[in-house]
Amino acid sequence: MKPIEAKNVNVYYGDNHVLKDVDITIKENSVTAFIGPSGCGKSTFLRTLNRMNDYIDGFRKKGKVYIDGKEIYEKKVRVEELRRKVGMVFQKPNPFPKSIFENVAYGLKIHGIDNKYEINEAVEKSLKQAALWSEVKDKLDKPALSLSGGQQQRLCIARTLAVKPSIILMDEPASALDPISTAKIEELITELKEKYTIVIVTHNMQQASRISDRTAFFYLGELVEYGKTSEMFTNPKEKQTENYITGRFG
Amino acid sequence: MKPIEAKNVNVYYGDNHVLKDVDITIKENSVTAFIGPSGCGKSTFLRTLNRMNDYIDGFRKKGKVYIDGKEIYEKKVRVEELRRKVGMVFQKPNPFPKSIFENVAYGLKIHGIDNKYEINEAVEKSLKQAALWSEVKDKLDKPALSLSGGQQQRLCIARTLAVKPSIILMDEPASALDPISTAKIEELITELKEKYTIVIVTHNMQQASRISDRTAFFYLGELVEYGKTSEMFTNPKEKQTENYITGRFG
Amino acid sequence: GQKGEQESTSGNEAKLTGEIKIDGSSTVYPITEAVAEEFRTDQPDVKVTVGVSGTGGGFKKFGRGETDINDASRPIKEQEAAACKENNINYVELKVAYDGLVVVVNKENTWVDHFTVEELKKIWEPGAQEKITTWNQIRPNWPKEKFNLYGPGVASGTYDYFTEAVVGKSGSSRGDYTASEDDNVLVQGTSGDKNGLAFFGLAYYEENKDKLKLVGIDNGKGVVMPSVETVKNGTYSPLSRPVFIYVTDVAAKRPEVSSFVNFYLSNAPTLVPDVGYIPLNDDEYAAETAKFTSFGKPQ
Amino acid sequence: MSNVKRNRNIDTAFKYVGIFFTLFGIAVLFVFIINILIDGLTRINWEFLTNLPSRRASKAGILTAWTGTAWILALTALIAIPIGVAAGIYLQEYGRKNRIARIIELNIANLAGVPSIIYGLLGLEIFVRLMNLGGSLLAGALTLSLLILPVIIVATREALKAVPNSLREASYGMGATKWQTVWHQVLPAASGGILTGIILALSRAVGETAPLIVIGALAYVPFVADSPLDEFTVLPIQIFNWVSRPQEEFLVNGAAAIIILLLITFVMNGIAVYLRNKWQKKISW
Amino acid sequence: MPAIEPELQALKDNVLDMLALVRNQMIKCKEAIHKNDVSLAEEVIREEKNVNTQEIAIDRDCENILALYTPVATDLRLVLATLKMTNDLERIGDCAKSIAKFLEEDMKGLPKHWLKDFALEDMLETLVSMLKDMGEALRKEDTKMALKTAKRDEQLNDYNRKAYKTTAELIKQHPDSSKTLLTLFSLTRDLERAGDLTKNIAEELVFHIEARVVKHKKSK
Amino acid sequence: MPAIEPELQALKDNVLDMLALVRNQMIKCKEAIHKNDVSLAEEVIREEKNVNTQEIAIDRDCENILALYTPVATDLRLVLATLKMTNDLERIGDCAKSIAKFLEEDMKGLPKHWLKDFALEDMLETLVSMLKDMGEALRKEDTKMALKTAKRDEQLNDYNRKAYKTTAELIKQHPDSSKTLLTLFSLTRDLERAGDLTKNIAEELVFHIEARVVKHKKSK
Amino acid sequence: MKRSAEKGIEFGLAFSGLITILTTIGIIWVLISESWGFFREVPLSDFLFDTEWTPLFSQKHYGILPLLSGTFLTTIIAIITAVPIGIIIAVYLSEYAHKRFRRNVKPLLEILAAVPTVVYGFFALTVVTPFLQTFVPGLGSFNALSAGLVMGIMIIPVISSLSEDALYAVPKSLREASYGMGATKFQTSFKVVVPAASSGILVSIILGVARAIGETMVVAIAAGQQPTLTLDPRQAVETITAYIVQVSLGDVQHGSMEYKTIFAAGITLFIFTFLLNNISFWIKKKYQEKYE
Ligand SMILES: Nc1ncnc2c1ncn2[C@@H]1O[C@H](COP(=O)(O)OP(=O)(O)OP(=O)(O)O)[C@@H](O)[C@H]1O
Ligand SMILES: Nc1ncnc2c1ncn2[C@@H]1O[C@H](COP(=O)(O)OP(=O)(O)OP(=O)(O)O)[C@@H](O)[C@H]1O
Ligand SMILES: [Mg+2]
Ligand SMILES: [Mg+2]
Ligand SMILES: O=P([O-])([O-])[O-]
Repeated sequence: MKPIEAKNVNVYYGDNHVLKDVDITIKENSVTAFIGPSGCGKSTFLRTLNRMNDYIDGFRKKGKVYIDGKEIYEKKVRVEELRRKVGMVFQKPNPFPKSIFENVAYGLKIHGIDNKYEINEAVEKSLKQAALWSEVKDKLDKPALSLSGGQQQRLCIARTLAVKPSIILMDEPASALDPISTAKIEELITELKEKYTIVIVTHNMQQASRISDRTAFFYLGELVEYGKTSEMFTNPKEKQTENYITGRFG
Repeated sequence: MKPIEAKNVNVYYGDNHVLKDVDITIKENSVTAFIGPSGCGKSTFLRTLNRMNDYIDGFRKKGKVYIDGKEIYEKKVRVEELRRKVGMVFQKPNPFPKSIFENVAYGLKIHGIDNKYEINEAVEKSLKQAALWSEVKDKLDKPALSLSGGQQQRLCIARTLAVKPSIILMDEPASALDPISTAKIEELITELKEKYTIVIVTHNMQQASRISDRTAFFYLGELVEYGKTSEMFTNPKEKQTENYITGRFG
Repeated sequence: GQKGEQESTSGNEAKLTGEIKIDGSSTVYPITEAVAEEFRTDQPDVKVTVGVSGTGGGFKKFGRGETDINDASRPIKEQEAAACKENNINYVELKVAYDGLVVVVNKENTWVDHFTVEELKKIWEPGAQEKITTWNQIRPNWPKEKFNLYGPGVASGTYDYFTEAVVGKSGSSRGDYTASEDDNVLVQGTSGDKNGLAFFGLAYYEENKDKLKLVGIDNGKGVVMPSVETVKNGTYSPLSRPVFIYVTDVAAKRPEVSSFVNFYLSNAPTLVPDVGYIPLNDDEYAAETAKFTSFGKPQ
Repeated sequence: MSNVKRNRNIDTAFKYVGIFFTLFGIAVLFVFIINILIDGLTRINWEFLTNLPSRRASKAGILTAWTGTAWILALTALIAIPIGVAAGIYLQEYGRKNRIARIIELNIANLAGVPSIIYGLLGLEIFVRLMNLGGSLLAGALTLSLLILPVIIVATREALKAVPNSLREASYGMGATKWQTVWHQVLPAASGGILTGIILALSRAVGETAPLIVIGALAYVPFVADSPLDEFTVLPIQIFNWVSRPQEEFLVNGAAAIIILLLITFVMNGIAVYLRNKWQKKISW
Repeated sequence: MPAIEPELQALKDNVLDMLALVRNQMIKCKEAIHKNDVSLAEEVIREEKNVNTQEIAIDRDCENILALYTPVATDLRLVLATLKMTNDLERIGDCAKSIAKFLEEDMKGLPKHWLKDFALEDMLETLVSMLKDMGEALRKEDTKMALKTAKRDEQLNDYNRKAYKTTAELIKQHPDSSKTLLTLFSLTRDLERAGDLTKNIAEELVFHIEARVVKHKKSK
Repeated sequence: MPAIEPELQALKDNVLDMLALVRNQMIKCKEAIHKNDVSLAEEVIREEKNVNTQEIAIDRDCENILALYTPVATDLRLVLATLKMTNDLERIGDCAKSIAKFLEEDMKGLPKHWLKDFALEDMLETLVSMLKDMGEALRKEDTKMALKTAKRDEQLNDYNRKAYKTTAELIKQHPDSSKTLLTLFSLTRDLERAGDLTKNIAEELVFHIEARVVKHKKSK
Repeated sequence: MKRSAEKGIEFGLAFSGLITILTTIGIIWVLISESWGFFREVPLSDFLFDTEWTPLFSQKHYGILPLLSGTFLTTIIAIITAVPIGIIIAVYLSEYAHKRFRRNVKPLLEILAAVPTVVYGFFALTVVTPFLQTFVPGLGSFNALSAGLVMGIMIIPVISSLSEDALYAVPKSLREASYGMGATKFQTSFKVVVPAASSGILVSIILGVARAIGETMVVAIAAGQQPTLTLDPRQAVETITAYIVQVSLGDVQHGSMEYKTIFAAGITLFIFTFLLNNISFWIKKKYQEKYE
């Protein structure tokens, strides 16, 4: 199965040609890391995969993006359904200013689930999956903002899991966290990949190397190299990749 | 010479005992890195060195801090003079919303220098020292905020250099930057240590290992280990340090 | 829309209900308010409301049939009458009281004892603007100091009346005087200004006697000081004016309205002085009552 | 170095200047309040609050005035809040950054600067005449609603602007629609700011006199309104009426009524301050 | 638990496996001599490939860990020690192969007592037991035991020293078989060297655990 | 320029230095034979310490670079290759020491032609020139040249093969000097092995530059 | 289904936004329809350049200049009073004062803005004017100075509160940067924080100006209602708003020429505030481009 397949994707912001002919197929139940210098289009491409760019002024796209074999930019596609299936976790932990419980339950309520029992079940399960349950089970009604940064980020992941996505996109999910929280998130990602397809943007090459199975290196809007992480970091094929990962650049 | 010497420093925020009996002597013309988990007191100790904590409610300090052999918390010490001597660079680039030139000239003007020629000279020199001159020399009157993040951070360093400090404190100066900008800042720090004593707080252990001569590991407000960086990262003396740098923690 | 209901069509003793809408002059307001208040003890179920849109504002509503009674500090004007006609509104004008205008100066002013109407005209006429500015231009033996004039706003009925009476044409006066719609403000102004000279309603003087010096008017028949008596008997002229209420024919046919108007006229002799105005003579009130009664009769 | 010393002296000097002016502001406030209290406090008692207007100052009360004010407040809130907040939401969350949005924005800024009396004239033409509401509570509330609409819209927009975009993205990212996002996340997060704005706007409405006189609010109303179509008076009109009477006792009544009006304003401002503090404390992104 | 932990564990296991493999080779050589069974020697030759493959695999693992997990301190020393150990083990494996080759080619025509004279079996016995104990020491990360085991290479040195004499005498007696004898002589040298290499492994373990470089200490 | 760059450069320089040092040892051995000068051999023995020190220093540098600079890809391979190269070089150094020791002890009493018979000087000559070319190849990072140079170890193998015959014959002729002769025999084996180690260096270079593992390829 | 609901909601919201446009149209319509008649009779040149405004007198002049000058004069005085004091208070509260002091004082000051303006009017007339008369020669009982000053006091909280918000919102990092270089609080406040918050401060000033321009009761009570073309603050003046109240609450016949003048004045005021708003809009935009 190919959960994500992009064909010849070009993205423009106004006149700014941000992604150029990106072709990529992402494997199921694996962690794929996007790396590359700032502004190379990593986030843009990630957000193209669940149409989070739709609201940005001047956004235009050419080419095709298939999720589970279906073109997601087709008219009839319901973007809300798509985003439910393709969850997203952001750079800075952004819990809703509500209780911990409400944060996780939000997605369910939004999608019309209002059976209390069902919601309780799902909240607990998601929090367990996100390895947060033991830390918060006694204070589910406390405000989410009272959690530490790392816990907040795991809460955001739990929140995403609650709506049962099959793909999770993460845009630098640990860059605002300290090393210990980062380690926890990385561990979590490694665990989650058994059930989910995970795509992660990271500025931290060590992180990419640690947690990902495959790495995609973007440069100036182009997908320069894409392959197994272990190969990429021991023997990249492209000179540009090598220069980037060894810190020789520009 | 011992540019910085702390003796038995204890710091409290209200009832919160944040630093416990910290004893450290920092060498001249070297880079000293402070590492440790979030909340262990790195920033607090750094800010104790140029009395930036003075404005924080509930801040109390015991013990002595000597800069160039003088106790800096004595009544007669002029804190403005101290801070001029002990410059500071912050986590997020924080240029003033003024022109590039004004940013660097600010410190000089503040300290009563108004000879135009002198200011021009100093601005150019500082920007050159901060390895930014070639990038900005044609647009000194452009707003500083139009620079990229990495350039902004180098501008902040230039701004600090302009008032001729002998010590530069940096609190995670590259944590908001992408790898390429980070590399530039690190290179700059390595160059600057020939003339300045540099103390840097960092969450990034690779960074500490790359650029510092000595490393201090803080944990729960205590200075657990302090020594040569190369020793610390190959053969730390304390188990806690080893656990922290190898990612085994908590 | 009038909601007046007639539960009983005959008998004075009958409990009346319904609503009477009154609007108009702020000068007349205290009188109408007093009447309405007293009327309530008689007919507690009649809702009488009184507004203060000013005579002009009141007539505008009156002319559209939005109100039953309009308080007026001057007679209706041609345009306003035309508007009433256009909307098929017939009305009756009822004089209800007199309002005296007083001319006052500062307490420290030792020289002014009285003004002749001519002198007032000389001070206030449009031509005086920027020419007549010092006391000695009025009477040579008065000091050669600049005087400061205070008066009601040019949009007020009081101002209209004063200019008409003194200068001869309504709204015709010099422009360089200080105006305020609030007579208390004028009191304040004059009492704080040694060279101040003001005119406003008698009631305001009555309340501030200790702060101001009243000036008598010589209208050719000797100096007359304004007082209830002199106004009432017409000797204090030309600076006293009648104030009115106007009632529409439609409203007058409603028992609660006719009952109210009659109550108004019959209680005016006691209530008018109570709120600081000067009542008409009893005869005059009788005449007004008669005028209203005959108006109420179907033609 | 003398330079450092000079800078320090300037610093200290400014501190005292700052304290002086701040205290000056407070002093003026106290002068007002004390002045008013001295004039009016003796007049305030239960009867004053429950009596109908009267020609006798000592018997006159403000029952109809304060109930009218309460009515107006409630109706204005009912009308202005939904419309104002909705318009704010539209402009901030839905409106694309195009010319029309800019025109609306500029238009709102302009409306905020239009003198209230002109709103009175507008209300007179539209609500009293055109819609045939007469000088009713509803007409007054509608007029005041238009008057404070710009304030509410601007406050709403500012509060919405302060909600970080990350919150919206988080919601969209979970498959929420735009309205779900606005309703469940953005609005609650901005509610403190919006409420503050609303209350400040309403407390402005409470003090308005001129536009209500223009649309025909009455001075003498001897009954408490029981429907929005009833006629009414409000505290400011009562005050305005009393202070322009010649009799000293009415001036005292006026002062007493001002105390009541100030009290209402204080309470509302207090609520606003409370909400703002709570909001600032709770939301620290 | 950091992500590197299982990787390091696997690395350790692989080294122990490789050590076991090499030891097995030596045991087979010993058995071949003991049972005079050429087929066992052939097996050893065939299996030598595995040792090499193992070495390359472990080296690759080390490289990956270094590239992907940025180990420091003890973790880093483990990887470095592993790199050296596999090198050592591979060379010990080579030694086993040399012996096996010799046995395959020459054992049949060989006077029985020659092997005895060169004490080949005893040397192998010693080496095998050293390797066994060294494996134990590695598993337990017991540096004392490792160093104690390493000391036993003296025994091998002794055997080797004796071999000079044996070789000279036998060549005198059997000048035609001088080539075979010289090969046997070489083998004892190889075995002695294998002992050295085993000692090296102990030194690497000390380096990993105690961050102490003991190598060359004695030789200075 | 990343901070690691000067470190890597220093590492390369140090390896070249170490190679030069080892080569020098070999040259001195050769000269000692050529000039019949024991003092040169003594020098070699004295200097052997330096080689060991150099090895430990470079290993430590590698460890530091790995711990402090987290090299990846080609940088990492350079460090790994360096680790192996120093190991090889140290062993080559050991070989030089063995030769020097022998010369120191036995050269005086030795019949001149024996050294000729064992072609020690020629072997040393070959090895020195191989080391020289290998140094060049390393400096230029020229893998072709390195592999070509490595091929020359065949020559050393040939000499070693001949040594069997020579040893057997000479022992027959001079049974009393059998120990000396066996030692000479061992030295040729050591030199042959030094050739192998030089070849290994070439393989490490290939690994560093081309990320290709050539080791054990041939042997499979 | 879900989609149509979304569309419906969006439409409803848009409609609410439209109401503001309708309001403006309504205002413009009322203003224009009533002032139409006025401008048919009074040539625009008279309106703009005649130096007298006496539409209620028998000798009628329709020059708006005196009203404009009155508005201008009182506003300027108010601004001159309020801006420095407001900003000083804002800086003091945001940069110097203790958190608790700030928390308590700010709402207190805001109450100043909530006091009914009638009260201010009487305050100006009965307290400020007599006080000023003791040392300002030639000061009338009604004057622009006193009204302007009191209006200034009234808008101090508008400026101080909004400016303080803007100052407070300046990131702490900027202050730390300045302190870190050895700057004093004063230097930091005025060289870094105030410039950084300048757009917010500017907005507060503009709101203050708008409030001053639109303010009615204070000027109606304390400035006198005498349209004089003067810039002498000791004189009595009349502002546009004061004139509008004067006429619309007075006894003028509706539909008459006199009545129409208030719409002519109103439209002038409207255009005035419109221009002011546009200028502030423009300034804000320019600032944003420069620093964000
Ligand atoms: N909303 C936007 N409007 C216009 N241009 C944009 C927008 N967002 C991003 N860009 C531009 O698109 C390019 C790619 O941006 P993107 O955020 O995808 O980069 P990135 O690789 O994620 O960088 P970073 O590592 O800094 O997050 C950049 O040049 C950026 O300036
Ligand atoms: N202004 C403050 N008031 C009260 N407590 C504070 C304040 N600043 C920091 N602390 C507390 O002091 C402790 C040390 O904080 P500090 O910022 O020095 O940690 P740090 O090591 O720099 O952490 P980080 O890596 O997250 O920056 C923490 O427990 C923190 O909660
Ligand atoms: Mg990005
Ligand atoms: Mg910190
Ligand atoms: O309100 P007046 O019409 O009497 O001025």
